[in-house]
Amino acid sequence: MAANSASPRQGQRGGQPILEMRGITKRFPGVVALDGVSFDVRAGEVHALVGENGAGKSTLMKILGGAYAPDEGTLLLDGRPVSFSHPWEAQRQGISIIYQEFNLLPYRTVAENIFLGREPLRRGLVDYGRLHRDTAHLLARLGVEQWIEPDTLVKDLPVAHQQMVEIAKALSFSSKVLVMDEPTAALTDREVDLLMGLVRQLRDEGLAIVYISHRFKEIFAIADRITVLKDGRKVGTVDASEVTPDDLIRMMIGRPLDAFYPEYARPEDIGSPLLELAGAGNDVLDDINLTVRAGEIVGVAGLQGSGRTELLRAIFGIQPFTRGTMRVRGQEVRVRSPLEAVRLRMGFLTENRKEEGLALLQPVRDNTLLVHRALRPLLARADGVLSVAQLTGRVDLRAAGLHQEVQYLSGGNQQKVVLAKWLAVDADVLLFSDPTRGIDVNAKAGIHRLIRSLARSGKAILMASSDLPEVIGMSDRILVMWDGRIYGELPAGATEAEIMALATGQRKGGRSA
Amino acid sequence: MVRRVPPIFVVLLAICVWISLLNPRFATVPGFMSFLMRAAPAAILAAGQLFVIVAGGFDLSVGSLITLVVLGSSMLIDGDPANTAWVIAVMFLIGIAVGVFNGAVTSWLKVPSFITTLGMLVTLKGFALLWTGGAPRGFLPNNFRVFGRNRLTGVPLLDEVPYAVIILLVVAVVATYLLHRTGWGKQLIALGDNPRAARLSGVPTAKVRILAFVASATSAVIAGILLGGFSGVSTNVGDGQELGAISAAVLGGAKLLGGRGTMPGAIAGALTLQALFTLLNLLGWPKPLRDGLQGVIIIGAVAYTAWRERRS
Amino acid sequence: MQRKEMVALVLAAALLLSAMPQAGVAQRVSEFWDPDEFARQMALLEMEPVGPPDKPWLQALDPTWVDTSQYKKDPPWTICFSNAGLFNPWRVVGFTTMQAAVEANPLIKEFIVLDAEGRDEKQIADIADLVASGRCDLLIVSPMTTAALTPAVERAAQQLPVIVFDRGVNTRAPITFISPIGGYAFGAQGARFIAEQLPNGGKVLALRISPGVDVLETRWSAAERIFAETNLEIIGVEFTNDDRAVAKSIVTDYLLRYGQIDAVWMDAGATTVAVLEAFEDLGYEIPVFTGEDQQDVLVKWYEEGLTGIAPTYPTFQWRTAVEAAVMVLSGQPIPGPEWKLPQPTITNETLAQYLQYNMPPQHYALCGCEDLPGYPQRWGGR
Amino acid sequence: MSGYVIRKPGRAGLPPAFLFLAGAFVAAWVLVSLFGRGQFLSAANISNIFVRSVALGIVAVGQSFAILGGSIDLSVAHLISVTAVMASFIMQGDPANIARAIVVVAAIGLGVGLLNGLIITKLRVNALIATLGTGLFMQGLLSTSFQNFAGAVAPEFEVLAYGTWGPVPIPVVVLLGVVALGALVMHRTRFGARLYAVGGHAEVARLSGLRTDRVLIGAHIIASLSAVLTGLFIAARLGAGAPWVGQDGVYDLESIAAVVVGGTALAGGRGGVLGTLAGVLIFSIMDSMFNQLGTGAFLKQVFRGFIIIAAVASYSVRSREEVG
Repeated sequence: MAANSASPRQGQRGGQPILEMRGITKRFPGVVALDGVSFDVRAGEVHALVGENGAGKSTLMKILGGAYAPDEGTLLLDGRPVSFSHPWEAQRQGISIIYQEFNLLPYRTVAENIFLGREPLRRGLVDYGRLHRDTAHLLARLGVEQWIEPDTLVKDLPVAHQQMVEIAKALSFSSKVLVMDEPTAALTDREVDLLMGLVRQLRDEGLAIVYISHRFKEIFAIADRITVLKDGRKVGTVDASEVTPDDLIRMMIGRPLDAFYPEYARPEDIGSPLLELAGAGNDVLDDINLTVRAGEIVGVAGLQGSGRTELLRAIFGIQPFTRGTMRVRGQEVRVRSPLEAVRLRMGFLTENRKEEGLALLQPVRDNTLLVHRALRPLLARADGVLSVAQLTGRVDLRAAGLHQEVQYLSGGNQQKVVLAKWLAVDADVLLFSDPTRGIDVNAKAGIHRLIRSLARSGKAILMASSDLPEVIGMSDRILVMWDGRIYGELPAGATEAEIMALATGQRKGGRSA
Repeated sequence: MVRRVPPIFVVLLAICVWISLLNPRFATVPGFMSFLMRAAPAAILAAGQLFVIVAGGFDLSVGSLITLVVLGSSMLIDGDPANTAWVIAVMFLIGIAVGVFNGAVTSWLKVPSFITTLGMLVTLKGFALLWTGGAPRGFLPNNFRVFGRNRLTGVPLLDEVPYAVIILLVVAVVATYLLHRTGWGKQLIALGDNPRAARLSGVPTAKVRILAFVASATSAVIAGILLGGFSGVSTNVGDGQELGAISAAVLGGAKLLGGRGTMPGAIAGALTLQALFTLLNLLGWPKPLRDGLQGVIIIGAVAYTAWRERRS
Repeated sequence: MQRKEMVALVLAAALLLSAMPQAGVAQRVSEFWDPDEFARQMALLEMEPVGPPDKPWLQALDPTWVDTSQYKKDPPWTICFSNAGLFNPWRVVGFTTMQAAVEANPLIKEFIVLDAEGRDEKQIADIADLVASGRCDLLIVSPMTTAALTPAVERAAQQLPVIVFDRGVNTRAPITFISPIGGYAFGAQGARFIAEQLPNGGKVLALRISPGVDVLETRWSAAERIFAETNLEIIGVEFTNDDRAVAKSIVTDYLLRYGQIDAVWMDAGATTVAVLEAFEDLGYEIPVFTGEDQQDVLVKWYEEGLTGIAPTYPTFQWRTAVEAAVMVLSGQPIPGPEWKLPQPTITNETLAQYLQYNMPPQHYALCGCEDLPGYPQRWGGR
Repeated sequence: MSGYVIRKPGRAGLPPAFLFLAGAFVAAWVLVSLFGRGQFLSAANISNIFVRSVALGIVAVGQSFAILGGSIDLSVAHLISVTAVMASFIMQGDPANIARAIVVVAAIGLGVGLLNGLIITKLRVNALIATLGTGLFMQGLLSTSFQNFAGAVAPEFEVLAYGTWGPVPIPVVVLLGVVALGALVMHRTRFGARLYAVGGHAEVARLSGLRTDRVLIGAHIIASLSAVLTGLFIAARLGAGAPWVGQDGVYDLESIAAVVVGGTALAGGRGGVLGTLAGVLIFSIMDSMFNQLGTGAFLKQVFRGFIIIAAVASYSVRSREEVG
């Protein structure tokens, strides 16, 4: 199908946009997520949407999909103004979206997920035969039929296959507009190629496609136009043929990449090993060997499902290691629960700050002191002696006061509260997983500086991230994972290409500085 | 803690003023004391229930535990005042055991507390009746009943204060301290707000939760002693108390499934329900209609809270 | 803003609460009122029973006899019993007596009991179970509610000899229905006593256990008639659910609302002491009251020199049911289709003879159990 | 990754609760044979076990829908009382009124279900509080208006409770019919698929374009209608309805217990009505067993509570999530 991709694009290029978003503004408590953004897409075109994490891409697409209502601005579909108060309205109008977070029901089958709410009927009842056939058909079209059975429960599928189910689900709508929000985040190169072919095919069939990705390679391979968002504002829309990746980067971050990240560790910063793993593994990880020293930031890169986040969760005792040895500050330890990790003065911060980091209804103060309290006798007085103001000052928290509920803080400030929580107990082995995901650019830089200053102050930091520039910009060493193992190690300043080669299992080993 | 005055206090005050207009005796010290005395078991129970509710759970077993305490006490004491002290101690031990069981099954076997305590509601009532053969046996001597029935005399300014009111006051102060001023209380609220975050912050979730159920069960034992004292032995003394306690906590601004709730609010919620029933009684409402109105009121209170939260 | 909202809400609530009419409390004519039966019971009260004078549970008032020779069967027998439940002390004392009476009789080899836990629905299934088991020589039923159990008892009576006691059924299918004189007599005695004791315009509070049970409904409907003929003021009729805490709260509510109550009429004695305590605890004189033959009532009444009356609904009828079953299976004629047992009334004059300080507070003086094996420990006595 | 668990939808295997059911059955059989009196395996006894299951079974099927959708319905017991009273009050023993009575109580059920659903979805009131509130309200109105058995059902109507169809009691046919219909709706209709989605993850369902509010309201209407059917059955069984029949049967908590013992997750999204049937039958087998063993009702209650906890623990114990 990829063979006839010399497509008749010219005909549609000048065509009317099938979908137009004008002056979209969306505010969340403490942050303007989108500020007057306009965007359009035409039938038979792939329009890439790029921007740093937190630039507003996902919010824009959630508005398009009816999941959020915009505060200002209008949506035009085929030139007619529309407004969606609920996702089903957007769907009915022919807009389908593959969201970044998985939107599948783990305890339902692939087929039931794909045709959720639109199951084929015969005499009023769900026609499981046809449901099965239609699903098989769709999976075949994606070229994944040998891996994914229509009747498998989604929870039993590996992450990459779940992503393919998401794509199949979006395709099943036969919509006019298809939005793909980072569809390749969990895919191997082979699967990415497959997807690219499919996107071209759909485009040629006249679909309007909005394609969101961090990967320039994909963008330049399939996009006709590119719109760049930054800090919730639109920087511009350009023809893909008229720009280079460097141009895009400049548009996205507004300054050269190296100015954006703090300096790497100096040799004098590095101290003794605080965290060591040897031959560690569990049901998803195997043969993990690593050392993190005081003062250094060790990055962990890898595709979704590579074991990158699972590694941190294992170290922190959430899904503990079942074999191998682990040493903290030279002492051999076993960590079977987060409480044990906390007692060893380890800290954990994830991108899911709302699910895993914060008690949203509680004030800044109680969140900051949560770990501190967990380590003290239960009936000890709640306030203790810690100066919360000092801690929040140290992370440069911007809040209306220590009594403000954290649900009303911006993402960056929420993440700072999580950090302050660990500083309160003087944790010196810090595990970060996508620490800046969903945070606006300025706050992001602030958090990066903070992480580096923590390292400087003698903390050992293990940072997993899906954001390659972040891994490259922050890490003093980079571990690359694939299939539950550490596939190689790269020195500071490795290139994206080097990382990806390891992360997709094409190469093994790595290089030293 | 919440800075502004929770609406429940305004409502409570309004109802109390209204009752006083209809029945001036209510506004006198003895009148108000006897109101507090009757509300004390429910208020204590609501205070205990709040520990579990803020942690994201329910304790439906308290009603049956009350029945067990009343029936068991009368069985064991059997009218002999010399037995009262150790029997009360045994009752507290039973309460603690029930609380530990509820909390442990919920934490370690992952049975939702609604189900765990529903099971205990059935089991404890069955056990109490099995023990006594289905009807009250023995009887409660005066030195047991004094807590729920009598008054402390010679109190300056107030003259007479029912023991139940003193106990309520002590429970209220201790419970408020525990929930709002200790690390445990704060961890409990964080656990109810976001269990995953609490666990990842090192909160010993099982221990914290088990203690909440122990607190709730202990409050049921106290309420049982007061109720048994107030009116003597009966087999259905605890029936439905659990729903009353949950309603009271919710009226007081607690959020079901956890993360929000204040002790003064929950106690005020229980007092408000009691005041409302007193008011409706004075207005001549028949009992079934009073219960019916309670239904409307708790829906209204929760809907109002939800609406206010969405708006802000 | 918020304060305004609150005020508006409170005002709206106030309007609503006051405007709400005292809905639905209009008294309907009780479907349980039967003037002929009332007259008959009042007559029975005056009558001398036939039967052994020292065994009131074998006495009968104005009996007619039914022939039971067709049910004669060789012993030993299996007797089955469908019990409505053991939800109050009266039933527990009665059931204990019943079990002891069974044990005392060597001709009964097995006594199968199903407890309906107070649910009509379960008792219907229980009776079906017992009939289907094919093991019962005779079935005793103590029905939960009259109307609901009638069809089940009718069905059972087609296959087995059936004896019903306590609460009745609306059918003549059972061989006999054992009960004391009845609810009209019970209710009327208390009401008449109150009417005699109180001045004109006296305030009376009536407390009932629960609606829908014939033996209780008749008590109130008789009392209601009698009160209607006086100029006493009935300030309320409430259901206590047989719960002392509820009873005490209700009385406290009424005392707060009316400031004075001159008499409390009760359709049973289980909550009597709690009711009297409500007066004590608020510092009121204990008024004229009606009770029953529980020891706690009798003791308080006696020791504090109160003014009261205690009609009884003797627990010895549970023993009568067993004796009747034995008579039927032996082919002896028994009183039927109604077996009216005597129903003594305890008054201030006769009170002393019913006091049994060795028995527990919830023991009924008229248990008819003193000669049975295990007395008094089996009933909780010393 | 060696082979996925393959599940054929629409022909879903028997839920694990049937294992417990089989266990309970065998245990009861053995115990009754050893220590009891009477025949556990007799046709009459088996038939009785089913008849005992009817009232709870029907309402538990409806409760399954509410719980599967991540909600709960505490108002069913009160609705059962309302239905039983209204049905017999309207019928007044006259067969000509049967149709009218059924229409009226069905309309009441529809209204109550709709009201519950609207309060939960539109006013965002926690389902527990919402249905507790509507239940109290209904009971208040009912108990104010009726203090006793009201009217009588028509004798013809009692067929629903006492009739037989060949050797099979009609109530059992009705119960099995309701379960079959419930299973059909749950597993073979779009509504059923949507309900699983809403209960499994409401936000995923919403983003997948489902109108989750409507689905939840639908589930509550089903729960209420099944309560109405139980109310009609009880009225037929007792010959009339009284305002306490629902509460005395504790149909609210018992139906929830039956549903979760049957393997439906209290949080929603997993389970089904077949499991619920198993849960109800387990309770009935216990009733029958304890009857035949001659132990009292109270010991049974003690066991019953533990069985609820143990059954749910067996489903939940491997979960890693925190539960509250």
